[in-house]
Amino acid sequence: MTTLEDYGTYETAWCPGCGNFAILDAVKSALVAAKLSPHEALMVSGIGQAAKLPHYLNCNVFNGLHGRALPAATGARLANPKLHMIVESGDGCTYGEGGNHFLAAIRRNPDFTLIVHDNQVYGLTKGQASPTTEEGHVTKAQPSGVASEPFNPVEVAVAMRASFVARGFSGLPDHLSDLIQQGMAHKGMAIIDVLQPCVSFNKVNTFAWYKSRCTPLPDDYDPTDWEIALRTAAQWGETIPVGVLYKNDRRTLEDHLDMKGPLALHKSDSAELVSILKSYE
Amino acid sequence: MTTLEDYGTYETAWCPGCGNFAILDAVKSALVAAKLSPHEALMVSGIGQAAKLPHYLNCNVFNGLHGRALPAATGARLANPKLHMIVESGDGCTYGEGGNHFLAAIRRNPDFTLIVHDNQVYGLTKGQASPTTEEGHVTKAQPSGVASEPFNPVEVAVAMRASFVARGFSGLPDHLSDLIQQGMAHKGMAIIDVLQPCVSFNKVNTFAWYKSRCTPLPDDYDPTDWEIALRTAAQWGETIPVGVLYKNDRRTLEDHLDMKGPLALHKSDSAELVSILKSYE
Amino acid sequence: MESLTIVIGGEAGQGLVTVGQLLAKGLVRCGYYIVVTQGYESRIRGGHNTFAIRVSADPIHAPCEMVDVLVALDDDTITIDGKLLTPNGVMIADEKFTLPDDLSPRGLAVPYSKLARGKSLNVAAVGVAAAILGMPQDLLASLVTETFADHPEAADENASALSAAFDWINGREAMLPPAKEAGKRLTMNGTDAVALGAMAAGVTFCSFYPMSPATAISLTLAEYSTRTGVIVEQAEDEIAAINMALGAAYAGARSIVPTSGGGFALMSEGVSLAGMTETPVVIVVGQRPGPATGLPTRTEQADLEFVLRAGHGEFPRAIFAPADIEECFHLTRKAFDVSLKYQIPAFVLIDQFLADSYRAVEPFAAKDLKPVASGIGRHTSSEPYKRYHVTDSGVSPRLLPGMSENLVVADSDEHTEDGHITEDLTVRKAMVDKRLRKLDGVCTDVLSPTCVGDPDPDILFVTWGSSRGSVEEAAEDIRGRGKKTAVLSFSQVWPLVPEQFERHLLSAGRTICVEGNATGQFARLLRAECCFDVSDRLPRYDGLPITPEYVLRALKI
Amino acid sequence: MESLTIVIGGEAGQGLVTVGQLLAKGLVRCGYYIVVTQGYESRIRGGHNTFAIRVSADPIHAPCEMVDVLVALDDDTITIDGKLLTPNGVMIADEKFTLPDDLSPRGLAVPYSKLARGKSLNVAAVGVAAAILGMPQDLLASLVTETFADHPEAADENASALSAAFDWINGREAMLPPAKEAGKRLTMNGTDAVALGAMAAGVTFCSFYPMSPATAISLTLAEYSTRTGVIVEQAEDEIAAINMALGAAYAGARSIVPTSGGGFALMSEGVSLAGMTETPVVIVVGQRPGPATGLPTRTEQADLEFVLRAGHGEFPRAIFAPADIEECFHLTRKAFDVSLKYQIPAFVLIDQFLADSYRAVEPFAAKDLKPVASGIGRHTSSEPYKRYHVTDSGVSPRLLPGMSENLVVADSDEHTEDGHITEDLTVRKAMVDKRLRKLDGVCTDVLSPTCVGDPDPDILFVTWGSSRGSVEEAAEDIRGRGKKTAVLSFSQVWPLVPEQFERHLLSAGRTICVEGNATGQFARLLRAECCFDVSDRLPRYDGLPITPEYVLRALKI
Ligand SMILES: Cc1ncc(C[n+]2csc(CCOP(=O)(O)OP(=O)(O)O)c2C)c(N)n1
Ligand SMILES: Cc1ncc(C[n+]2csc(CCOP(=O)(O)OP(=O)(O)O)c2C)c(N)n1
Ligand code: SF4
Ligand code: SF4
Ligand SMILES: [Mg+2]
Ligand SMILES: [Mg+2]
Repeated sequence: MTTLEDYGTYETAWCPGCGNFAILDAVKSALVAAKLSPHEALMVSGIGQAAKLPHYLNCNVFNGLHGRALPAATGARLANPKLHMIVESGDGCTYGEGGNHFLAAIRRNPDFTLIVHDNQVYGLTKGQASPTTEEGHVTKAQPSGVASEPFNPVEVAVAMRASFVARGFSGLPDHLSDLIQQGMAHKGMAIIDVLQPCVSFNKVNTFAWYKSRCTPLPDDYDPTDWEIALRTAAQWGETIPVGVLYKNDRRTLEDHLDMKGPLALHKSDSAELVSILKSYE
Repeated sequence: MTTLEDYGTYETAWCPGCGNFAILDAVKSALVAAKLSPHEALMVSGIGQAAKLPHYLNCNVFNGLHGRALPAATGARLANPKLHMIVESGDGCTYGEGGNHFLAAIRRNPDFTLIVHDNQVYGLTKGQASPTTEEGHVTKAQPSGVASEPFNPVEVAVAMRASFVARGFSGLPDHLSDLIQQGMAHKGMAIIDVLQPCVSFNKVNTFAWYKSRCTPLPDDYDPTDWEIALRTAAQWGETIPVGVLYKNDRRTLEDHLDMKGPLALHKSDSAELVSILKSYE
Repeated sequence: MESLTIVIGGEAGQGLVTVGQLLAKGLVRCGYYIVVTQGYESRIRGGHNTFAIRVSADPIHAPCEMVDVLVALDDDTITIDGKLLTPNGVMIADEKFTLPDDLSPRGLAVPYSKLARGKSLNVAAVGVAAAILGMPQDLLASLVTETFADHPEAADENASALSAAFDWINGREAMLPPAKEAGKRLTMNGTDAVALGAMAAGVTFCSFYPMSPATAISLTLAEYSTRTGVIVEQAEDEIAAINMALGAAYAGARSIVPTSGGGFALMSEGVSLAGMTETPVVIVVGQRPGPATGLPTRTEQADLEFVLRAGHGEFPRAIFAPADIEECFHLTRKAFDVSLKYQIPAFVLIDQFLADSYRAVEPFAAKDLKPVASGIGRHTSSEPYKRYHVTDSGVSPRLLPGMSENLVVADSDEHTEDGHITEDLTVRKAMVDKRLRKLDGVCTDVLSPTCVGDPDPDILFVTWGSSRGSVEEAAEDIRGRGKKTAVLSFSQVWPLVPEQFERHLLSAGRTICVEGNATGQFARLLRAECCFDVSDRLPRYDGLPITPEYVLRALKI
Repeated sequence: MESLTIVIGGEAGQGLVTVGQLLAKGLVRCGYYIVVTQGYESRIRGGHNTFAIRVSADPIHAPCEMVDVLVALDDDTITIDGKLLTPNGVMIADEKFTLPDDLSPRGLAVPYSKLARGKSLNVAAVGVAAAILGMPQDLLASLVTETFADHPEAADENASALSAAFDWINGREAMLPPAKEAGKRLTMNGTDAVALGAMAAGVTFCSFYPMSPATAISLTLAEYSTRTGVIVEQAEDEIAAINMALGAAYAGARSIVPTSGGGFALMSEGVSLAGMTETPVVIVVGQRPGPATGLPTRTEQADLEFVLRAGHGEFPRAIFAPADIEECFHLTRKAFDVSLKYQIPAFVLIDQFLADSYRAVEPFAAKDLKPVASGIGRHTSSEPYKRYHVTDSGVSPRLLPGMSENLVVADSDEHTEDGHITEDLTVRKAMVDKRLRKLDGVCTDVLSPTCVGDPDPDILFVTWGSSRGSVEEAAEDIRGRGKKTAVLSFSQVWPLVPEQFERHLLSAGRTICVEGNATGQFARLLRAECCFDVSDRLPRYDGLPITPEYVLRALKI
């Protein structure tokens, strides 16, 4: 049996009070709940404070480039469909530098879980606006306030009919762990945008700010109704709904490719090559 | 007075029968209708068959890199808010290589018109799938059919509350020219996705295919109703609505920055520099 | 050696390549050697395209600029390529075109409307050319049947056009000398050979974004994907392509990423990631003239220095530059080998000329090729596995995630031996040293440049990649005129091991570096690596391949 | 020259930089010279950070590894940096920490809880240090008032902490000799100076994506944007940043793009676009150790070759590598000048050490600086304007779109003189030649390397960029021991003009290239450009800057 201890405890480079700690705990408890041993799990991340998470638990890790967690994860997924994969990164990494991959991954629908630590700010580089930072928010890089409208990732994901779209909050750890478990159990890409206070750089969207707004969806919420899901995903104000906003059972990338197992075990067949070469005669 | 002749006539590198010709005509007639002289207009494009368009009329041109028309255009916009700008490129260029810029440009809302020649295929590189190619479509690069779900640009644009979202068809040239005129008159980014047959590489979405489906929106359609717009933008089947799907009057990037005129005319003030340097004493 | 050049010219969209391939394959099946040069524009229809086949009964390795048989499918071809017709050359054109007056009796005005129906005009043109060359009709007939096997109607039309063409020519003396042996060779171009070389190396993953002239490599891999099991994924952009390839390689795939200069530029950061995470990957760069979009369908050898230095920071890499189609196959395979053995990015640098150049290729003994080593180790010690264990060779035992109980941690930050992010500067230095130490191993594996020709030559030509054939032919020509010449030719351009070739440089009277770029990139690399300054440079950068004639003209010979 | 080094050590988030800047500025105002070295980790809180100020009454240009005054804000500092304390060095720490036994009487256990309230502990620590250094209390008091002007409460707390600290020390002999003249110098670091240099050049557009250590350049430009009129736009990624900058420059802006290696990698294609469209742009690359994410907050000089070769195809560029803060200012300004004059991309290559290194800087005569030329021409002829008119110099008259009736057509494809896409291969060659010809002009404008020291030296050190100060100090030290030394130092690293410096290389007994990378990139460049092979290399690549001690240790002196 897998226990929390199997996933270890590490010193982190995060600030005391940061929402990342709760996300780490939720991830670990979800892995344990899924009865996965560390070596069965692969975590892929980009660069940022959030993206350091995979270093703080026992598992396989591919900690790649800023913004590029999703393509690296897609490659790993295609190379070994047996791995249980979680992709972990920040809002800047995933929706800023990595925006194009976010769109492409939704369209491909690979079978992994994407957890975005959405602190509405670039944490590691000290507080510049991220795509989810609210309009008018003042930072050193945006001294007259952010000029762009914020990106609502769950709304775009629902609009694109991503196969699983959820929003969580690091201040609701059990709820979050449950979302991650559901995401991991889901066949296809599960997107979980996790609202997370950054105590060092986001003085607007604080723990209290999120806490007073984040409201779990009612039990009778139907995540399969696209129109309702879209309206719910668009909500961002005094109430911010958290929970599984939308899901469907689209084909996965793996289904399409009819994948058989790890590519590393693939035996290349020299007879096949000989016959292919013949067609060049 | 500006006439069509001012915009000239050039030999093109397009295939006979291609939808690009009609788009070129519509652009020229819209420029004439807007009473713009060639030197007042700047066309920015990326790389692809569509992106060659700016070479085929008299105007200022910045023909940049594949996928990068939007950032180059945003830069030019910020450098000279007096220019009347059209950004022109293909579906691959704009939604594939340039996907991240598409998202960012919608959020910024610069005041220019984006015309995407959407032939649902990579034309210039000989027929590979583009983001808008339909699932299952077979090409040499996708011999088992496209695995991803297609990207619906107008749906995403509406979901993100882009300030002007339209769909046109090269086979409805007057309608298209009118859309472009409306787009140019609109304050903010006007997105016009133009369905365009590619006679050489798209044997599915042919002229006849589009012709039988593309249906102008009814006169009483209200493009300011977001929910209706979203539902309309999502339509893609026996009927494909064309027209201005959605618009709003969000602030533009230029408003935000309170721009005064061409940066080239900006006189740098050495007294200001002296005083800034003083703060380092 | 005696040779003839057949040029088929016309507009894009006229089916030039199909008939060119047909003729090329026919010639190879007859037992001839060929070198194809394709010239085309960045458009799908119209413009002026050429498919040139140089053919000889003896081995040849270079294109030739003159035209002996011109198959003109449009008027432009008559005016443009007609100028290059040799005194005994023949021009074949539709009788409805006007052939130049001074051409008779070497102009053949063909009544295509009588010989061919529908779209078979092109095949009739091939038939006329084949007939005057002296190729056997039945060999061509069966090739036509094969080629159009999926379109029975077209096949019939084409078959009858072919025989009508042969009948129309009937009785003319063959222009080609007989081939020396029955043809057992393969007909393929550079992109085919790269793709096949990758298959021979056991490639299992290819991610790409379309870009001329590299796209065809991915398309060929895709064509055979169900048979070989390789996954071919078109990425949303080149950044995704390289990062997918690395993610896949980390998880156990053998990854290849074909692209061209502009696409490669977007991969620079990914190359650096491969260096840092020590993830094997093969990147094929199909060079075309730059900067920026440049001339998308033409050829150049100007991305050498960029490929060599691409990526921030320092890490080892290997760069192969195949000189011909055989090398496209073998060196792509070797690139996998080196990449997997040393856990580094390895590059195959080709160019549009080579990519598109069909040749007659000795069959590869596919069955006898030793399988490329996986580079995957085992972990037997009771200590926890460390992905970046510091070893003497710099190569750390590589395991795959999920394939054992061991955890595999790869990190783009500077990291400890177990792969975790570190700020320890002593570890940093040890890791830099470890990574760079791998270059020593790579050096022991370096392919020696070839040096052919006279010892102690008056002129030593130095060249690399696809220019070798032309330079060797030019050197032979000059030798024929009484000057001692030799050619030193590099098919692996990084790392360079001076001991392998310095003596050749030093023993030459004059050294001339011939390369397809303007600034002399390889000449500069030679200076940097062995402080040797060539006496002269002979650059080409107008978008066309280096030819023997080009070299001779430049030397005023 | 005599100097002292004060190190403030503690965790990230403890406000180290604020007090470090305070002390640094105070020292400069007193009339001292300083060299700051910042060491920090890639995290926001915790870890071990240092802010080291070397100070002297005479000009200094290099950091020093030993510590004379250690202000320990945490326990780690006592153990880690305490080791570097000189025999007469003083350690200042909270009395609640345990100072090492062997330290007395050089350990000052400060009762901070009595001296300071709230967050003013740091200022008390500065006060203690300032007092034992012998700095005037009133100068520091007014500095504290200025620094916390926006937070009156904090200002009060800090003011009283400062005076309590001075009182507590009261009467101790000053460690610093008196300054030689009243301080009129500015206190700024490399990123400040680059931003100010850009302002002096009339920068109007900056697009960037945050990346250490370059971010601060954009933040400084943003801070003053309403006063200078520069538009500062945070882009969605680095590709957008460079393409925005080019679009803006095409339309008449003076564009700057600050980034670091990994971000720059993503700009390679854009660099090539700048080359092809002949669009001026200044790119600042703040180097840090790679490959990939590497050590994000440390220093290195390992992106030289990458920056030099980045981008596919061939086109001219200029690369500046400022050696100090003054040069950060002047060479950024010059980069604009060269870029606008020749319509090429120009680079400013700095590194984390220099970016973060505060120094005392002679005030720039901002009023007297000649304005940087716009490079915008006029079109008077009646012929239609041609953006890429072929000229002898290669520089074509540049106009701006929309600013006249002339049409300005810029194209990433190979193009005709009027900017339109072409497939004409003769035009291609003419355009390559035209673009490359511009390098001749750039060469006439190249900044000569400096050579200081003895003529015909026994040892000639060769170095570039930010390492100059340390190498010159080490050379001077060696000279003091009776060996003839000199230092040849490059602040423009491309293009190189051998006539400017070859004689120095040839006149030296031994040449040692000192640079902050592992493989010897500048040494290789010297071989490539003038076939000169340095006798020895002295590399550093552990993330720390080259120091005089490092050089002396390596030479076993
Ligand atoms: C190509 C590239 N550009 C920029 C950076 C610098 N960088 C590192 S982390 C980061 C922002 C991280 O923000 P986010 O993803 O929101 O993560 P957070 O730190 O907020 O958790 C940036 C811009 C980088 N490492 N690589
Ligand atoms: C960085 C880069 N990658 C790839 C290419 C090759 N390329 C040129 S055009 C094109 C596709 C164009 O498709 P689209 O934008 O839909 O335009 P169309 O030709 O269909 O009008 C590609 C992939 C390129 N020029 N640059
Ligand atoms: S900077 Fe913000 S996100 Fe990063 S660790 Fe600190 S509190 Fe968390
Ligand atoms: S390839 Fe398609 S899109 Fe391009 S010109 Fe031809 S028909 Fe038009
Ligand atoms: Mg964030
Ligand atoms: Mg298209």
